[in-house]
This record gives sequence, structure tokens and C-alpha cells, in this order.
Amino acid sequence: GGGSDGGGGGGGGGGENEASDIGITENSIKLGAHYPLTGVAAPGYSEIPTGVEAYFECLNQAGGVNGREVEFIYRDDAYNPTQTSQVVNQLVLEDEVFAIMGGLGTPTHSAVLDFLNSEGVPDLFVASGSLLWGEDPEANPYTFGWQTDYMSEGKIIGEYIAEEFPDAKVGLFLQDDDFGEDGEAGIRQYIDDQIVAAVRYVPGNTNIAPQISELQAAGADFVVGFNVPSYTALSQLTALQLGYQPQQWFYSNVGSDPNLVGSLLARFSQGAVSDASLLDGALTTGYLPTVDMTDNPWIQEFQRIWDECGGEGELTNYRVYGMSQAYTTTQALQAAGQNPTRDGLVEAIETAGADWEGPVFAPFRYSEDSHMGTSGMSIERIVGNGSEEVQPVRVTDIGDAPIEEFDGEAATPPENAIPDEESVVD
Amino acid sequence: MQQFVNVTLTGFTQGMIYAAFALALVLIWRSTRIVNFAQGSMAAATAFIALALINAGLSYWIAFVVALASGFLLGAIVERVIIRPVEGGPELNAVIVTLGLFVAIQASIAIIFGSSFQSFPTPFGVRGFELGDNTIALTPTSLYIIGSVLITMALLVALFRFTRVGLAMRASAFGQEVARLLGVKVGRMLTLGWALAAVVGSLSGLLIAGGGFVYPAYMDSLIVFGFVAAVLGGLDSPIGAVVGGLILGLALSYVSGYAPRGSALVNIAALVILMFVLLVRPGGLFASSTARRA
Amino acid sequence: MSESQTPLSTSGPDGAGKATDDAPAKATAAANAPSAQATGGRSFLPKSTLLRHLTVVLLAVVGAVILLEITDPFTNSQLATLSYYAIAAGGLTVLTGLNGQISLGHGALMAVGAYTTALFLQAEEPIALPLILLVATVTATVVGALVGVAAARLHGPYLAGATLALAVGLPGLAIYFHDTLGGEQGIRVRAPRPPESFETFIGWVSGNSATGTKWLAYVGAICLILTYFLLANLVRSRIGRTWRAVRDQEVAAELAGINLGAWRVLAFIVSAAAAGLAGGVLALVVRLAAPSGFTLVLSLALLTAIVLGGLGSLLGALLGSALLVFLPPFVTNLGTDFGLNNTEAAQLAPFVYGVVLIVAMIFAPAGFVGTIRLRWLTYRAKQRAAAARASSGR
Amino acid sequence: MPDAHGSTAVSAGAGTATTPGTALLEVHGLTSAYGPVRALDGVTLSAEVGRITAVLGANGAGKTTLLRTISGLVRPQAGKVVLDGEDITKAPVEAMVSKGMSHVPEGRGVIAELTVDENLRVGSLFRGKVGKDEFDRVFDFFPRIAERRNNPAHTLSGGERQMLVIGRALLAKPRILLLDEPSLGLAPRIVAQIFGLLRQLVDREGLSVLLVEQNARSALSVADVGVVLNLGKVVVTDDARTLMADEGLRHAYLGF
Amino acid sequence: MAQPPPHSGSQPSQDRTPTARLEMSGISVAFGGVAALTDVSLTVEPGQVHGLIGPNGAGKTTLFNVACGLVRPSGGRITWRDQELRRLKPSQLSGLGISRTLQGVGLFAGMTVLENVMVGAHRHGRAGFLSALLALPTSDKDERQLRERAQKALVELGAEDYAGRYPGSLPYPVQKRVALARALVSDPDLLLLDEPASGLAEDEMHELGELIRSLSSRMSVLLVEHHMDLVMRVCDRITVLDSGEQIAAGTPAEVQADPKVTEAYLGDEVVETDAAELTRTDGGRNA
Ligand SMILES: Nc1ncnc2c1ncn2[C@@H]1O[C@H](COP(=O)(O)OP(=O)(O)OP(=O)(O)O)[C@@H](O)[C@H]1O
Ligand SMILES: Nc1ncnc2c1ncn2[C@@H]1O[C@H](COP(=O)(O)OP(=O)(O)OP(=O)(O)O)[C@@H](O)[C@H]1O
Ligand SMILES: [Mg+2]
Ligand SMILES: [Mg+2]
Repeated sequence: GGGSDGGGGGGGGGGENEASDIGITENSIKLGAHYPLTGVAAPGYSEIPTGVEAYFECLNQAGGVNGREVEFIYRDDAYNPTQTSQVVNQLVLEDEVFAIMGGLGTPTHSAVLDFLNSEGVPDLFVASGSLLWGEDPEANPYTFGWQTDYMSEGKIIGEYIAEEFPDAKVGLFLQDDDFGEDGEAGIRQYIDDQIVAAVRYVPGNTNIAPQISELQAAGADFVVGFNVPSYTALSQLTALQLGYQPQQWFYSNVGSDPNLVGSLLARFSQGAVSDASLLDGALTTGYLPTVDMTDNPWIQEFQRIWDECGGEGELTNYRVYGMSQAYTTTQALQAAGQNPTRDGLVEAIETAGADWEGPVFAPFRYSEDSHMGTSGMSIERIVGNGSEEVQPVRVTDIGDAPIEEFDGEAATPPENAIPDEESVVD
Repeated sequence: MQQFVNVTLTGFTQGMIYAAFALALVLIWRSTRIVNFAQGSMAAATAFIALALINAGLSYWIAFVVALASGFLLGAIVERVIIRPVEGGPELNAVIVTLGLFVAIQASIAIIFGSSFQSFPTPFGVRGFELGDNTIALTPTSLYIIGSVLITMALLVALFRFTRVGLAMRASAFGQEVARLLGVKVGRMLTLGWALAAVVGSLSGLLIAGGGFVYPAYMDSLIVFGFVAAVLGGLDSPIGAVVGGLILGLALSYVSGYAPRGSALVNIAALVILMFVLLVRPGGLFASSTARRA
Repeated sequence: MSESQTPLSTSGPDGAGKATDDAPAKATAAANAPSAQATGGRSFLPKSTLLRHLTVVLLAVVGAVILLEITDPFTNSQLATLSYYAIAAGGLTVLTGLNGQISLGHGALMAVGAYTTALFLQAEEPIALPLILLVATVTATVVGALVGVAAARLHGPYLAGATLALAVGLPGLAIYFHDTLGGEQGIRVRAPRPPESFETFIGWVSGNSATGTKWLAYVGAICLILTYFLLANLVRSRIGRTWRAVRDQEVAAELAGINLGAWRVLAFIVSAAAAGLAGGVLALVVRLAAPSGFTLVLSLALLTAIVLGGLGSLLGALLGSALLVFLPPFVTNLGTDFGLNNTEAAQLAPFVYGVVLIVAMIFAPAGFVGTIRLRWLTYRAKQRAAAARASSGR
Repeated sequence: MPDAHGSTAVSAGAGTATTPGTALLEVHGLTSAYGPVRALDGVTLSAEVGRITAVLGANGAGKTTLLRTISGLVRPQAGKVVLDGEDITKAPVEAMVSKGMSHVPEGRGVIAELTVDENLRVGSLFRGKVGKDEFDRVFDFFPRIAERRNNPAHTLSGGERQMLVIGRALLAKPRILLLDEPSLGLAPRIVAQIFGLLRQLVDREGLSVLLVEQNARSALSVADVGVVLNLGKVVVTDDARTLMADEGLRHAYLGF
Repeated sequence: MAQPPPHSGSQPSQDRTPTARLEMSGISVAFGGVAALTDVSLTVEPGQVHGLIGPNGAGKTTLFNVACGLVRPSGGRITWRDQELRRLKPSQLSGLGISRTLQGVGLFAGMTVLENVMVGAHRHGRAGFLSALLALPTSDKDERQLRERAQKALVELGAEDYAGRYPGSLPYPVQKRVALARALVSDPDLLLLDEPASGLAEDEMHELGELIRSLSSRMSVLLVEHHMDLVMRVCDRITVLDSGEQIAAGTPAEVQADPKVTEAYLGDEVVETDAAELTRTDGGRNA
């Protein structure tokens, strides 16, 4: 029978839907993902897939992609690479998904990088800022980054400090892995001589007083943290305990969710801390709108989607993140044409991805030579539970690429926040 | 200098937290000869109960008491229903059962309370005391922790050394059948041992949570360091548990603070310290005499 | 209920066993097959241990090929996972089941094997895969020997504590030496491509396509069968018996001329070798050697496998590993089938897993194999008792 | 309460059977099995006030099982155990001592990790506070363990452990004492001493003793009544002297 | 139950004239402050059965432990085959041709009777790790030999019917025999027996006595026992310990006649008064 009429999708030759590749049927597209849903890394991250789900739910209600429903399967890897490898095997070999999207974590996703690329499974929009995903498309032709990589972020922060706080004695508070390393490498490109101390913590070790003490002893009055949110809260508490009051805190995007950190810091001890006040005035970076920006049209749309298609709980920044990834994924699927294939999908992103607009502040760097994600960030100051912009979006790339002002406009969401990209393959 | 003082003080407080956990392990070990791997998640469960009450508007202290009471109950139920059938069997079976319990309880917490971070209040301040111009890393909360642990230790020492119940508990642990023949209500003693241990464990869970945040797996790292502290001290000795906890807390704090990239060395340091102590004293620092062999 | 009612309890410090008539007194030993063939029987099997075991190996090879060829690719990959769990669990069986030394740190020894493999595969022109796996085994063996020497004097929870610290501490080295060992994100492993002969072989056997996944499953199966062959040889020999003697009664063993320390270390070495090989296979199958792959959870899972399967039995180790590999996805799928969303289903899996552990230990304290063996022995004892009653006629 | 205990060594519990010769413990048709192995097969016997009843029989005859079944460590498949008129077949093991029954198990039932002193204290826990003099009396009787008071019990020699468990049982002030091979590993002098003590307690205090002994000769020399078990069944019950004199029986069942 | 045909000395093939002598001189041991042995000397002559008796806690087992390297003496020397044994380790013992049984039975609970005894023959194992690993024929041959040895030892002690059973459920005397078989299977030149007769009935004890006597044609025996008739019957010489000190030594007859021995160990009417001590009552006794 005639089946669907290809309602939502644009362009294309108007032919019939076919089961054009693994995971694609006439009326469905199967996508897979892995997240830590249990264990130590579950808090926060386990909310991301609920955002993705909500977005796809609304998308499907509106006709899906080219008349195909998106079926989103995600599995728990407990942030353990051996399990990631098992569940991704399951997704690819048993569930037979068309593509993997938003796989979370550097060590975890590393475990499946090779497998996905050797099996030819598109590996879209890895949820981590490591350089691994986009640096070398020749080695990993099917993998794409998405968020701003940590090195570019470091560079933008470094340049900002060099210009605005040339006399600051900077201390770095770094997670002891590629996240901290890349960030440090970026920042040092601009303010190597201003850095008086760089301390590292290993996740799981909750006594960071030795590290903060060291920053204090080194006389750092400007602390930049490349750390996860719980360590933002911990570093604030520890500083309080030590009576350490640097003039300025700067947290990288990953660690700065003011909503989360604020609620974490809430109600510590009588009057000492309440609300996000501890974080008040701290600087951070941004590449996505956050839930506190209630005026932002994207947030308004996402709020609507969460209310209509989401599950329990409130819209959080993690869910916004998930929805934004789902949005980009939808763009990619549309661009891959009416009857997408795995290779076609990759080609579509490489060809058109750099031009896509969406909730993300700066353009993606997708091309045949680079699979790096979004290229820039703004700098913001945390005020209460929200933030205000102190420096508009600037864009750059890895290595010693220069930093430039971003001259584009902030995109506004299309109707129902459902993109309408032209097919770029045939 | 200030850095040294602060590293020492935070190490000390951290050590006391390890000690609290180790005390609970010692208690169970002394009363049932089982190492309870589920201790952490049992404690977490009670902390989440406390948090639910606090979120509902009750005071910290009411929640505190309810948490300890539910710890007591949980310990007793767990012993009766789950541990009892494997007591006296091969020791590994008990290990596996407590592992299973650990996993199951943690999963239940995630299912019931969700798996996101939540902050946990403390009844005392989290700002360091001021000493002249300097702030030292000693807060009212750390004093609360140190005090609670020392009191708990003293109570446990007194329990085992001076009370009849303590003696009955030890007899039940070492020789169930003989103790029973001597009129000791062994079953009750074993249950009591678990219940008390769960109370102490629950206390450690509240102490570590206070002024920090909780999530279902927040006690995980404590299982390792608490166990190492208990072993370091010699599993049979409450004083050993506290000393072991302090040694570990201080040593790890120094390593973390003074070794280059010290934070990455913390786990290895724990291994080295433990190996070193066990090579010299295979039964821990406070080991009782070695057994006669023939 | 008094504990003396449970059939497997041991009583008193002297450990006078109170088991059913003919059964070994401790459930720890229930799954042990005696090394000496006490009861002549089984005449249809070759007399020589080598021939007997080779026969089993042959059957296993045939079975493995059939299994791998009739199952789908995902099951293939699960079987590859199973193979490294089972190899390590087999080694742990020697250490814990036969020699009575508990280890919560075998994950760390697997890490040694995995990192060695990863490092060697990083080379431009890596040496042959079997050689790499051999080197991985040897490296882990050396580390295992060191640990074994330190562990030989420790008992019970002290040994548990030390090995626990090992499980948590050793992977930390990879974070500290992040330049060579890749830090938190580890070393990615490019699994070698299947050789052409393999493709020919698969084409000839089943006509399936010889994918990378399949190749790894075969590599795992080969390593597994080889390891179990060697371990079974040891178990059935004087070596295995000596280990068990050390486990059961130190002093008596020592008086029989057994150097306790040396034999304990030997057990550690053998099991570390297996763990090293398992680590190597893991690195290939997972395609990554990273600290987060070798958490305490892995070590504890191995222990769980051998106890659930039946402590002291290689077959038990294999069955226990299978449970570990197949149970969680099964539960997750079951959960989603019953209409839970993916998150709920994922949280359900550990819950069910925990409950299964508890229930299994309560109702089958000797593990799968041990329980079956106990049943069999009890049955035999019953027959003997009946026969005795009949003949005595009193 | 303390008074009731303090007055005599054997009047613990408010016993009614105090006249020598009346049955204190009665066992009817007791049957027990370990899995398929039937260790007791309808055993009926009684232990009387002020008498030593020796249970004899070859190895594996079921003697130990009999005592373990009486004290509840093994649950019988059939039959009942009556103590002073009260059916205690289903009573929990730990209730036995307070009913006046003390069981000294076979083979060194010390709690190895506790000290000698603590072992003794555990034995008297159920009585509440026990005077120091009672401990001293045990130590007087077994000076060897007095010297070891504060040593962990696992350092004791085999015989010392046996002394400890017997001393501990006496501290419980039982009305009936179940002794499983008390002479095991004891020097002849100590054996004589212990048997002498038993005789006196029985004669003067009306204690009842159910004595299991491998060494039938010495057991019969101290006992009043002998019960011979074979393959879990009672073969003979008779006066000790009569049994001693019956050469045929001795050869057949008692090995001397 | 089937009784063993006690091994008789009439099997000349098994006879080797024992030549090895164990000499212990001036042995002292203290645990903490307590002296367990003070300056004890004793010589086991080749082919002799030497008895060691004394009250409980006299230090007999401790002296065995010293001879086995389980306890290190604070003073004194041990000479075996005219060579001094220093820093003796228990595991070397069997290689030196010395075997020992433990007080109690000390069998391996998780192993069959046959395997238990095979462990005793450990020192006769020849096949190495590699041949076991690869299941080479040498390993099989080795196993076969050990098994035959063990079976022979079991036959000698009349326990062959139990070869496939686990020791936990066997009658006590059978367990003791298995333990003895495990000690004998290594073909020792000196056998240390710690209370081999405890828990045995009189007839079984009798058989044990004969077995021990017959063993003396092959080896020396050092025997600790509390059953005097057995000791007196089988021993060539006896040493008596009390509180860690040697109080007498000589032939059975000499020792038996020694009043010190009677008082410290064998006991006589004295005990009745001792017993009176305990029953002598405090306060309101109504005796
Ligand atoms: N825990 C057990 N499991 C199985 N069978 C047992 C167990 N305990 C005893 N038996 C068997 O029960 C029977 C009676 O044993 P019991 O120990 O009561 O005899 P006994 O007369 O005390 O012997 P002994 O003189 O050796 O102490 C024997 O056949 C014995 O093998
Ligand atoms: N490891 C030890 N620590 C402390 N004291 C010990 C130790 N070993 C033995 N003793 C003490 O040394 C003394 C001698 O003990 P030993 O076992 O040698 O006695 P024994 O002569 O064998 O007695 P028995 O005939 O009762 O077996 C005992 O009093 C015992 O308590
Ligand atoms: Mg008995
Ligand atoms: Mg002795």
C-alpha cells in the first residue's frame, strides 16, 4: 500500500520509502545509544536520554523523519568500557540500529570507536569534548563530535583572561584525564606565564583539600576549573572550609551547571551557604542555552516538548542537551534523503553539517577533513540561578587556529522545533 | 605551613570517616565473622530515608534518629532473612550474599529515590575556624564527625570488653554450636550484631553525607577505604579500626597534597601502605596473638 | 531453626564436618572432582589423562564451532565476552577454589594482561597475535608472582583486603603514567584483522561471513579451550591435589613435605597467568584497555562466577561466567518487554542480579556443579545405606 | 534468684525430681538420621537422679548422636525426650542449660578465640552474676588451666581444653550432665580425678550423669547403670556391675 | 567392620634395618612468659619405640612441634642422622624421612581417603609442574605410582574399603587409621605419633599396639599416649615430662615404679581428696 506520504520531510524526489539500510524500514529508523544509567556516573547523565526520548516522541507525533518514526534504544553501560562494548555490540548486532547517537563518555566510547568504524555504523555526536571524535576522519570516518572540544574551550578562556585579567595569578583545577589535559593545553596557549599552579584531582577521590590548599598556598587569585559538576560544588565547599577566597572562579562548561551545582550547594549549614550564592559571580562558558534562560526561544520550545512528550521531573540542562543532540540528529537524518543509507548519512553531515543552525550557539566544523563539533563558546557570569553574557560567542579550532568573533546570528527555532533540512544526497 | 596544617586536618577528618565505616565492619566481623560488603549501600539506604524526611521538612535530628533506627531494623531484617541461611557455611558464600545485597540495595535506592545528586545538610557549619588571620581546615562539622566516631569507638570497646552481651556476641561468632549449648541465644546475638553494625554503618553514612551530596553509589569509595582501614587495624579491634582509619586518612591526604599528581596516586598509596603493614603484621596492627598450629 | 539442620554447615573450630554421608564436609569442596580416580569405573574413556582430556578438547572444539556458527553475530560477541570471563574465572578457581586463597583483585591482573596486549598492538608492525597474548600472560604472571609472594602469608579477610586494595590500586598506575598508559581514557586497541585462512575456514564450515566479531569470538574460544585444557591437567594431577591439601589443612600438608608458601605462590602464578590471558582477550574484544574497565566490579564478578558455578570446578567457573554474561541483558530485555522504559529496565538488571546471587547462595550453597554433585553423592550414599541394611538384616 | 543458685551446686532450676532413683531424663523411641544414614533407631532409656548412666558401644554406634539429639543439636525423626516430666523434644538448644541440662560435646568444645576465663564466663552467662569463688573452685580443681586463665583457648594443650570444657559445664550447675567422652586425651590421673568428682557430685548432690565413653571398662567402673548401643539400637540396659561381669556381652559389644 | 591384618614383621622385603637416631638435647621453649619446656633431652634410638608421657600440658606436643619445626626452641639442639637440624621447617621433615600424625586426626576434609593418603606420599612424587600441565605420560605414571603406594598403605591399615569416601563422615577409628596411613605412606625412618589411640576402643587399641611394634622393624617411633597399658606394652624406653621438665626416663618397668611418675601422672587415691576439694562447699551447702 501507499503507506506514508513523506509529510514532514522536505526536498527529495518524492519516491517511496524503502528499507534502504540496516535499521531503516519503510516507516521507522532505529537509533541506539549508551549512557551510564546506573552506578557512580549515573547522576545527571542518566537524564540525557530522557531528553532525547522526549524530543523524538514529539517528532514522531509530528510525522517523524520522512514519514519514518524514530525508534530510540539506549542501554546502560554503567560508565564501564567493557560494558559499553557489550551493549554497543548488542545495539549494532542484535537490535540492528541504523546509527549510534550521543554515546556518552571518553573512555567508554573509546571502546567502541574502532568497532563502529570497522562495521561502518554512523557514530553521531559523541557526548564528550575529547578531540578523538573529530580530529582524524580518515581513521574514524563514521564518528562525529558535537559539543565544543575542551581544547578550543581552553583557548577561548585563555584569551579572555589574557585580555581582561592580565595581572591575575591563575591556578588551574583539573580533572586528571584528557578533559583537564586538553583544557590546560588550550589555556596555556594564551596565559602560560600567568599560571602559578595546576592541580589535578582524580574522580572518586572526594578529599580535594590538598589540591585546593596548594592553589591557596601558591597565591592563585583566579581559579579555572576543568572539572565535573560535583567537583565544582566540592571545590566551593573546600574553599569555604579553608577560608580560601580567590577573586574569581571560572568553571568550564561541563562543570558549571548552576542549577545543579546550586541545588547541591543549597542548605549547607546555617546560613553559610544557601542557594547558588557561592557560585554567584563565577564565570563560565556556554555553547547551548540553559534552562534559566526562560526568554530563549529554544528553551521555550524545549520546555513545551518536555511538557508534552517528556516523562517525570523537570526540564534540566541535561535534558536540554539531549534534545539539542536529537535536534541535530534529526537534521542529519533529513539531509541524508528519503531513503538514507549509513554512508549517505555520513556524506550528508560532511556536506551540509557546517551550515546547520540549531540551539547550539556556534556552527559545527563538519567537513571531509574534520568531524569536530561546534566551534565556539560565549563567556558568561553566573548570577543567581542564571547567567549573563560577558563576552559574545567567539569561534576557533583545535591546534593553533586563531580565535575569531562569530559573526552569525543566533538561530531561532523552526516551527515546533522540528528542522526542515534539504536532502543533500541522492 | 598553613597548607601542611590544612592537609593534616582534612586528612584527619577523612580518616575519621573511614574509621566510622571500619567500626561497623569490625562490629559485624566480631559478631558474625562475615565481612559485610553491603554495608555501604545499607548505610546509603538509611541516609536516603533521612533525606526524604528532611525534604519533607523535619529537622535534621529527627531524621538522624529515624535513620539510625531504620539502620537497626534493616540490619536485623537482613541478618534474619538473608544472612542466617548462609551463616556457618563456607565463608565465600556469605561474601557473595553480601555482594548481592550490595547490588540489590543500591539498585533499589536508584529505583525509589532516583539517581541524581542531592545535597545533604549538616547541623553544624562548614566554614573553617579562624585562628588569628588564618582559617584552618577544621569546621564544626568535622568536630561533629570526630566526636561521633570517638564516642562510637568507646562504646564498642566497652560493649565487648565489659558487658555480658558483648561476651555473648563474641561467643556466638566464634562457636555457634558451643555457645548455644551454653545457653547463649545465638540467633539473637547474631541479629543484634548486625543490627548494631548497621546503626554504626548508618551513622557513617550520615557523617559522610553531611555537608556533601548523596547519590545511590555515594558510599562506594568508602567501602574500599573503610575495609582497608579495618584490615589495617586488625579486623577484630575497634581501636584498630580508628587507628587504621586515621593512618589511611592522613597518609592519603599527604600523598594527595605533596606527591606530584598526588591525587592519582591515592589508590596506589593505599595499596602500598596496606601491603607494607600486612607484610610486617599479617593480622593487622592490632592483631591478637597468632594461632597455635598443632 | 537451628543451624545444625542445614546439611552443609560445618561446626566448631575443629571443623568437624557434618555433611551427608559420603559428601565432602565443606561445600567449598563440594564441586571438586577427586584427582585420583578412586572408583575404577569409566572404562570407556582412555586411561591416559592426556588422551582423555584431548578427547574432551576435541569435542569442545567441535561444539564451539557449531555454537559459533549457528548463533547470530550478537551472541557471537557475547560468547567472546564469555570467553575472557571464563578464562579468568578458571584461573581464579585454581586460586580460590583449589588453594583456598580468596582474591578480590584478579581484575587488576587482567588489567596487566590487557595493557600489555594493547601496548604491543600499538606498534606499527605488531608481532603475531599468539605471541602478544603469550607476552601478556607472562607479564601478568610476573606481577602475580610478586603479589603471590606478599599474599602467601595472609589469610581470610586480610587477604581479601590486600587484594581489594590491589584491584583498586593497580589500575591507578595507568592514570599516573598517562603518557605511556593513556591515563583515564586508556589505550585503544586495534584488533588484528582475521587472517585469510580464517575466512576460508568459515566459508568452508558454514558459508557465513568472517566478520571481525566472529574472528574475536574464535580467538576467545581457542584461548578458553587451551586454558581449560591446561588447568584441567593441573587439577587432575599431583599439583591440584597438593593445592587442595594446603587449602584443607595447612599443618598436615606442611608435615607431608609441602612448602605452603611456595605452593600458594604457585597457585597465584597459575591463576595470574590465566588472568593475564583473559586480560589480553578482553583487550581484543573490548578494543580498549582503560582503568574504568578494571574496576572492583570486574574482580567481584569473577569471584561471583566461580562461587555460583560451584567452587573448585572448572565447569562451574564456565557456567558461572555464562550467567554473568547472559543474565543482565536478559533481565533488561525482559524489563522492556514488560513495558518498562530503558532507564527503569537498566536499573532493574542490577537489582535482579543481586537477588539472584542471594537466592542462589541460599538455595544452592555449593553452586550449580556442587549442588548436582552433592545430590549425586547423597543418592549413592542412600543406595549404599539401603544395601547395607538389606544385607545386615538386623 | 542468686540464693536459689548459690545454695547448692546442683539445685539449679526448681527441680522436683530430687529423690535418688527417680527418672530425671527419659528418652522414648528416639530415631535420628544424617541424610540417608540412620544413626539412632528407636532408642529408649532413662537417666535417674543420683545415678551415673553410662552409654557404651563401638565406634559409630550412635552414642554421640544420642547426646546431640537429647540436647537438640540434632532433631529426631521420631521419639521424644522428657526432662523432669517436661517434653523438651522441640525445645531450642539454648534453653537446655536453664532447664538444668549441660552437654559437654565430643572433642574439645572450647571457643578457641576466647580466653580461658572468657570461656568459663560464657558458660555461666545464663545464670546472671556468678560469684568469683565459683570460678576459683574450678581453677582449684584444674590448676593447669588456672595458670592459663588469660590465654586464648587455642593455645591450650588437648587435655587442657578438655579440662576447660568440663569445668565450664560444672559452672552451669546442672541437674543432669551429658558427657561425651570426657576422658579423651586426659592423663590417667586427671581421668581418675574427674570420675572421682562425678561420683561425689552424684552421690552427695543428686546430680545425674549421662556418660558416653569409648573406654567401657573405666566407664563401667564408675557408672551405676550401663546402656549398650549397637548400630543405633539399645542392646542391653543393666546394672553396671552385671554388665562388667557378662563376658559374652563385653566381647561382643564392648571390645574387652 | 573389617579389621586389618596387622602388618607383621614377617615380610622381610619391607624390612630395612633402621639406622637413624634422633637426638634432642637441652630443648627449652617459652610462650610469652610461660615455660612450656625446660632443658629437655631425649634420644630415640634406631628401631626403638620411645614413649613420651606426662600430664596434660606437660609439653609433649610442644616437644613434637619442636622436632617438626613448628615451634622454634629458645635453646637446645636437635640431631638427626648425626647432623644438626637448624632452622628446621615443617615442610622439610618428610624429605628427611620423618613423619608425624597430629593430635586429633587433621585429615583433608575436601579430599577422598585415597587422595588424603596420596598427599602423604608427596615426597615420592617425581613428575614436575610441566609434565602435569601438559598431562605428559610421566605425570600419569607418577600418579599411578603414588596411587599404588597409597593403596598399599590403606591395605596395610585395613582402610582400603574407604578409599573413595570423604573422611568427614567416617567412623573415628577409621579416620585415625587413614591419618596413620598418610604418615606411613612416605616410608619414614622416624614416626612421631601424637595420641594415636585416643578415642579408640580397647580392642582397636590392641591392634594399634601390634601395628606399632611391627613398625619398629622398619623405623623408629616416638609415641605420645595417655593410655598406659598401650605405652607400657609397646615402648622400649619412656621419657616422662611434667610441667615442661623431664622427671623420669627409662624402661617401662623403671618408669612405672618411679614414685614421681605415679604422683604426677598416673595418680592414685590422692585424687579422691582432690575431688573432695571441689565439692567442699561454700556457705550454706546442705551436703
Ligand atoms: N555429620 C554426620 N554426617 C553423616 N553421618 C554421620 C554424621 N555424624 C555421625 N554420622 C554417622 O552416624 C553414625 C553414628 O555416629 P555417632 O557419632 O553418633 O557414633 P558414636 O557412637 O558417637 O561413635 P564414636 O565412638 O566414634 O564417637 C555413624 O555411622 C556415623 O558415621
Ligand atoms: N602457642 C602457644 N602459646 C601459648 N601457650 C602454649 C602454646 N602452645 C602450647 N602452650 C602451652 O604449653 C603447654 C604445653 O602444651 P602441650 O600441647 O605441649 O601439652 P601436652 O603435653 O601435649 O598436653 P596434652 O597431653 O594435654 O596434649 C600447655 O600448657 C599449653 O597451654
Ligand atoms: Mg562419639
Ligand atoms: Mg598434646
